[in-house]
Amino acid sequence: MLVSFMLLYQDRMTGLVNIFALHALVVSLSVAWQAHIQHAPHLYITAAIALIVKAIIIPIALHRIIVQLGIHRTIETVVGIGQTMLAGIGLVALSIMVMLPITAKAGTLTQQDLAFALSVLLLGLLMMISRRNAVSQVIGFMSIENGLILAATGAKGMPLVVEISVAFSILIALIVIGVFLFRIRESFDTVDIHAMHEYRGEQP
Amino acid sequence: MSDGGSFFVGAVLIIPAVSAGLLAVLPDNRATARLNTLAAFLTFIAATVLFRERPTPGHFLIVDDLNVVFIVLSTFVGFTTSVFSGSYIAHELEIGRLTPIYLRFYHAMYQTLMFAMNVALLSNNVGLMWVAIELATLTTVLMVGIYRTPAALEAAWKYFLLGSVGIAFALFGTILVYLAAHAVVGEGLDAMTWSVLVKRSPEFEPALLNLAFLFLLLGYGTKVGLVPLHAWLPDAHAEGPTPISAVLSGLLLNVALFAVLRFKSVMSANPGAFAPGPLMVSLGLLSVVFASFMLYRRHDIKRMFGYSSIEHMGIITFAFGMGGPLANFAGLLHMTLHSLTKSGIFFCVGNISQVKGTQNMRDIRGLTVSHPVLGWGLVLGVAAIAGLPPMGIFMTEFLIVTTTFARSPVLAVVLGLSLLVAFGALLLRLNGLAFGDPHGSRKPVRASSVPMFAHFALVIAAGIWLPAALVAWFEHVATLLR
Amino acid sequence: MALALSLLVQIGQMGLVLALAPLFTGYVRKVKAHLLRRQGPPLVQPYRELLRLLRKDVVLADSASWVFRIAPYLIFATTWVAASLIPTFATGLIFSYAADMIAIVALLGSARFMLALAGLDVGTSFGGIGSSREMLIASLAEPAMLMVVFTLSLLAGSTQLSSIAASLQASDVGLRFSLALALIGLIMVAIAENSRIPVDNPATHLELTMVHEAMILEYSGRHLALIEAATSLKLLLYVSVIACVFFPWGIAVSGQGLVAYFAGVGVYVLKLAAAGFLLAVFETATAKMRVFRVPDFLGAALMLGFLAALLLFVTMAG
Amino acid sequence: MVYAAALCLSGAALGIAAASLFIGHSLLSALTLPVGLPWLGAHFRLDSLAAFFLVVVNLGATTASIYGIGYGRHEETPGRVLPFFPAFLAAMNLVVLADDAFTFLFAWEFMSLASWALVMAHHRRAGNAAAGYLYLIMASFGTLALLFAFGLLAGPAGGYAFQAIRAAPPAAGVAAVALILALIGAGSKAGLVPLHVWLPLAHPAAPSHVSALMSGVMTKVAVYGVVRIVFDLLGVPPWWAGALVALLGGVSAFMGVLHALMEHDLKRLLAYHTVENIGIIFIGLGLALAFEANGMRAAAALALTAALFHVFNHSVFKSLLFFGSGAVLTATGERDMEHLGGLIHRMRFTAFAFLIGSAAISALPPFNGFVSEWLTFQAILLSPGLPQLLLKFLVPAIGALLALSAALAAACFVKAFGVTFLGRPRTDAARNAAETDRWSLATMFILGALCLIAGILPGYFIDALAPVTQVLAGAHLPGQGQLDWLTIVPVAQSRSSYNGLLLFLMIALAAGLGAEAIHRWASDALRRSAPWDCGFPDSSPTTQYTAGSFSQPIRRVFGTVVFRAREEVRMPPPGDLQAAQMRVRMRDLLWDGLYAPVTGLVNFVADRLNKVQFLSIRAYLTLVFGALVTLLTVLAVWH
Repeated sequence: MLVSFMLLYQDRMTGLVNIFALHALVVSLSVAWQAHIQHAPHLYITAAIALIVKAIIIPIALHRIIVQLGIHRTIETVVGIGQTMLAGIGLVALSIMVMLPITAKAGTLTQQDLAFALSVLLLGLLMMISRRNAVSQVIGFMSIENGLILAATGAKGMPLVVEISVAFSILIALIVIGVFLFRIRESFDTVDIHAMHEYRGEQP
Repeated sequence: MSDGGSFFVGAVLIIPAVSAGLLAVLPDNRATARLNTLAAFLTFIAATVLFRERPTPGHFLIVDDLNVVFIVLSTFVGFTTSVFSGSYIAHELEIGRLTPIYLRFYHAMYQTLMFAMNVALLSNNVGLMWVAIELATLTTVLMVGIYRTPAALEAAWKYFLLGSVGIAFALFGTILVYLAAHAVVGEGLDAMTWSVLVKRSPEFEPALLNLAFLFLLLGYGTKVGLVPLHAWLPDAHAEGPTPISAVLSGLLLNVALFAVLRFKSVMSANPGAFAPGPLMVSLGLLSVVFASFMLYRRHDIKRMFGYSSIEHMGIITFAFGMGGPLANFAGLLHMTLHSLTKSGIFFCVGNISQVKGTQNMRDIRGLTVSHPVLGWGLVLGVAAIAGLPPMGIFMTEFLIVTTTFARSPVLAVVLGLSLLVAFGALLLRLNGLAFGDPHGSRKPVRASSVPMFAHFALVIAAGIWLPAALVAWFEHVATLLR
Repeated sequence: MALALSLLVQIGQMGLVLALAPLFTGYVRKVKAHLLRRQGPPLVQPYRELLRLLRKDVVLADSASWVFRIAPYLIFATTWVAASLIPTFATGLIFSYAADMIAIVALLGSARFMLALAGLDVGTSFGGIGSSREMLIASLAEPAMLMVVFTLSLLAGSTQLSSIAASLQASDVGLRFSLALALIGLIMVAIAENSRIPVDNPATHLELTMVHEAMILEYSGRHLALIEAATSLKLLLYVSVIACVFFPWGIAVSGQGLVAYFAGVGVYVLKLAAAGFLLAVFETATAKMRVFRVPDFLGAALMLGFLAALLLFVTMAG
Repeated sequence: MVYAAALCLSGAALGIAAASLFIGHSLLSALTLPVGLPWLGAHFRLDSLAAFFLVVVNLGATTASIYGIGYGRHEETPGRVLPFFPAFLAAMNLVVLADDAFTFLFAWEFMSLASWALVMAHHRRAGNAAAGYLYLIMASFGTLALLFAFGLLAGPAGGYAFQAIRAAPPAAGVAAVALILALIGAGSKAGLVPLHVWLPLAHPAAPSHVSALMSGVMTKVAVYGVVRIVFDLLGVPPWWAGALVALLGGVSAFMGVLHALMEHDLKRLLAYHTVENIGIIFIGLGLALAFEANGMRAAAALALTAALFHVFNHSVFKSLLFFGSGAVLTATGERDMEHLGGLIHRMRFTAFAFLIGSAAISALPPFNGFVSEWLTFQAILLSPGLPQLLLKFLVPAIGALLALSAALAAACFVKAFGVTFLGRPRTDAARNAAETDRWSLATMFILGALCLIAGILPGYFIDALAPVTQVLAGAHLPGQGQLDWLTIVPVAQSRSSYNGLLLFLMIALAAGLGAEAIHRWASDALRRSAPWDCGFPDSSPTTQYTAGSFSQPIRRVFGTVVFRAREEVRMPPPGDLQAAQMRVRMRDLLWDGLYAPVTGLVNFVADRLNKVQFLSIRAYLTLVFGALVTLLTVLAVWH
């Protein structure tokens, strides 16, 4: 979760990607930890997937894309870092508040995990809306997925379906995003989403 | 009989999958169009059989009263749309908006979409359903962006981002549901199986269910196109190929709503959890009001009907939110009729925009003079979508408004007035489009108008006479949804 | 036998009004002349005029249609019928139930309808002026008249002139405020309807002021004679309505025998004389008003009638 | 030929309806078809009320079909008329026959749709599309109101069958709301002020025989809706309902005729008169409600008879007049009276029929219009018996309005007939007009004869209405048919009586006498010459009085207040030869006050919301995010 705060804090593209790699690493570690205490071997696979895909492949791919697009400049955030941080803290508080009443049956561990997962998810979303750059939005989306993984592994003995789906979704997501970035670049030579708005369907 | 049923279930799923693969590799585009139609037709046949043959529900697949209607409906619309898209796409090739390679891609994606939706409808497993819906989303994203114009890309990108956020929410909700279930049911697949979930839901932890439903409603609601999650829908309808707009409005929205319904039944089975009704009612009403006002300033004909889809999804959500046998019945019927009508309208609109070479309503005038078939088709469609008799939507809106007014007048008045506002906008446009002195190109229509009129004929028939079997079916489901 | 007798009485009534009408007109003229220190035409002058007109032949405008030609007959007939349905000297005539007061008003309305059409028929500007102003006057006078009818019928519990006269004769009603209002209103209406001063001047052809004369400008010969007869009938009609409703004394009740009838006739003639005198005095005393002041005049009449009716409505118990 | 088929069918329906009306007990007591709402089915029932309105509907339908056989030949786009004409007729019949809420509204809205299609038949003429738009919107608005009303009456369980609604009469408050909703819904279709604005635009836009149907028949179907709901389904009404209905009626009558006077488009003038006559009908209905609420059954029966009889009469002469205007339209291609004139010389038969219609609608004896208005007056004169003070004040005012509008109607039709048919032709179109075809003439003469018959033999018609009032008001007028000389005596011989037959005979006799005497003793020589016109030289037809100048005095008296009519005259300086100009500006305060704000509001909101279409993706994501956060907070607080 701290890492995702770091994500919010980070304002350099390359740095952002690296932090994201770190983020993914942390997630995979926690998943592995879950696997250990739940004695659920298949979770190791998940951890592995997370590690390989998110912590290694995607960051590299993103680096390549960044280099391709030649955007090393700092990301102009929409709202200042400070407010973003505050909002993030508020979100965490909210997620914990929401999760509080669910102590009854599910184990406390799960509860904390869920709280974390939810807050990571919200932070990712916050990041998506507080950045104006396609790549950073992609990263925000990724961190949302991380939060999901956290939640999924937090859930005891959830069948493999979910991991498959998660991984699968992320793969597809990456492909599509790649395709899009590629196309977007051939359409306009920037991935700045603002550039698209002249092309809106109907201007009044 | 069960194995026979499962055979047909298999058919419903496998035919699209296989044909998707085939279509991806086959080069000749004439043949592929035909193959596409054929596959859709076979799927439809197989689906109709499911009315009789029911397989025993497994862990992954199930055929019950609720989804069989949707299966048949979606396969039917899929079939008619494929018929329409044959001629439509051919024309697109001629004018060079599409290249053969993209065409191949298009057909493959079409069948993949069919496959995904059928899986989503048939799945007895929340996870599987989620996967299927995501698959459907991604395929439609690719199809929306297929023209590669900046506008199309932008629409697709918007669709993709919002869609995947929604999907993420939905997944989170699904996990929460599992968490709620596995404490009771125990670990393993059972905790994700519909039939089990509905049965055991009274024992679930209410708080978890609440949270879960919230995420699921937002997640799948994005797909349904409920305000304020709707932003992707109008542009996706406007920029994608018209058959895809038809499928989107006619089917994908339904599928997403179907998912919401499933969870609603789980939800309302649990006494501790809050009633999902008010939430759905408010979202639905918001969508209706918003969309009906948004209709006024539209110039792109397809985008306008996209907004009208938002409006009608709002109506349906509203109806299900109100609950009660009559409202549920009306909701189901409205869902069916709306997908028939709206896809029919999109067939018509597709032909119009091809004939006129534009989607801008300012440049389309006097269709009933220049192209009587299209013009009167459009008049019929708008009358149907606006809920004028003898078209069936009149019946559903009659039921919804009257029952609601008896229960909570304010809601009914808001709903009714915004329906009137929406009708005002549609009729205003229709006056310009269909009547007055013709304007623009008068080249004859080549695409067949059979699918369009087939849909409208069905809608009219439904308005006048509903087969007793279907009614019994709907009523059963309506009570089942409670 | 009784039927035959009452039929006879009815016919006598018709003959009477037809005979008296021109005489009454002549009488009014005579009195006016005297008031103006003039000799004035003899009483029978109107008869002479009628006969002269009847002997002359008709000059018909080229653009006139059949409406123009049948209008005089219809106007004459409706007015005559309306006049003959009013209990002048006896109530409860055999046909009196054929039309109550509302119907009589409407009958006069039909006559006016035809007259206005005739005015428009030839297609001259004067005819247009005439009919337009006539319909304006009528559109206010008729409601006023109906309001008066309301008042009377509420008092008498009937719209039937005979019953009204009878019940007012029985005079259990006494003198009522609303009755007075109704009387004034009715008189104003009568003046307007008969195009007398101050609303209109029957003796002028000064185009800007004339209403009635403008409509019949194109008429000549027998047509004109019929219309003149109808006009005088109408005047007589209104006067006798006022007489029989507000001064119902001495009206014979049907079946009282010939003596009573003749007495009734005598009283009736006396009433006419008095009324004609008053009318003449009034006309010589006042001046013609502008056409666009007429609405105010008639609006006042309408208000009076409405007030009278309203008073009754409110005061009468269920 | 479509019209022939329509003719046969509607004629048959007419026969059936008339039969079941006169036999008294209905031929089709109850019929349920397995269509419409699945578990309900479509209920149909033909009671005396339905039978009466069925007679009205199918009389109009039959005549319109005959007329259409001739008139249809002049139709430039028959393809846009023929398919919808039978549908329209069928829909109107279904509305009258329906016996459950769904079937009723289904047919009701279908009627609107079909007639809208017919209004749009000449969609290329300027303004017609707008007229159709306004029409369908207002119609749907009315249907919406009726939806609410029936929603209230049926309850959440959905007891839509009229039988069920009758079985469980609603509580007083519910009934009041339902009554107002029904008034809005059906009133907007009938053209009741202030919901009338669509009517004078839509009715003239349709082909003339359809205009006749819409004005003469469809509005009656709307009246049927009111009667059915208010008298039949709602149980005993509150007395203020009577006041409300009667007041609306009076205002409609007055406003309608004033609008008509200001109008010089022939068909639109007729349409405004529809508003007027609907007002008269509603006055009768309102009085009936008031009487019924106070238990004065006989009086209620009288008022109801007056209203229903006027329904019949208006459908007859309004159809006649629209047919006449259609004949003029086909002969000259003109609807504007200012371009007509002198048609009586070229189209004498049409002119004759139109004259009869004008006399009838102006409530002149011995025609039918007078009888029903006379009955209404009689009902008004019974109303001092009403205990409520408000009614005591209101009813005479309404009576005054009624009298006023009757007189103004006469003025208006002097204008309509005089300017259109009399005088000298103002344009070549009018100069070269030719008499219309036989079918049309036949139709017009049939209707004209009906006007006269219903005027001189009203007793039979009133007796035919007895079962209807018996059902609705629980009483009926004493039988009239067997009274000597066919007098009609609504209450008592001493109170009031009217005998159209006798009047007619006496007038005929008197006229005959006069003519005979003149023929016998006076000269019947006749010379043609130029009009004298006070010795002015023969001037051009343009110097005739026009419709505008005819109604100028009345406009000055009433219009300045009601329409804010302003005249401005620009006189050229003396010696200057250019023509003086006069312009009249009128504003419809109702439109400005009621409709303009609504449209303005809708546009305003649409503009504001439209900005949402043009946000950036991030903004949309923010929307989603906001929705999520709000819901989460709600949830958190909810615990």
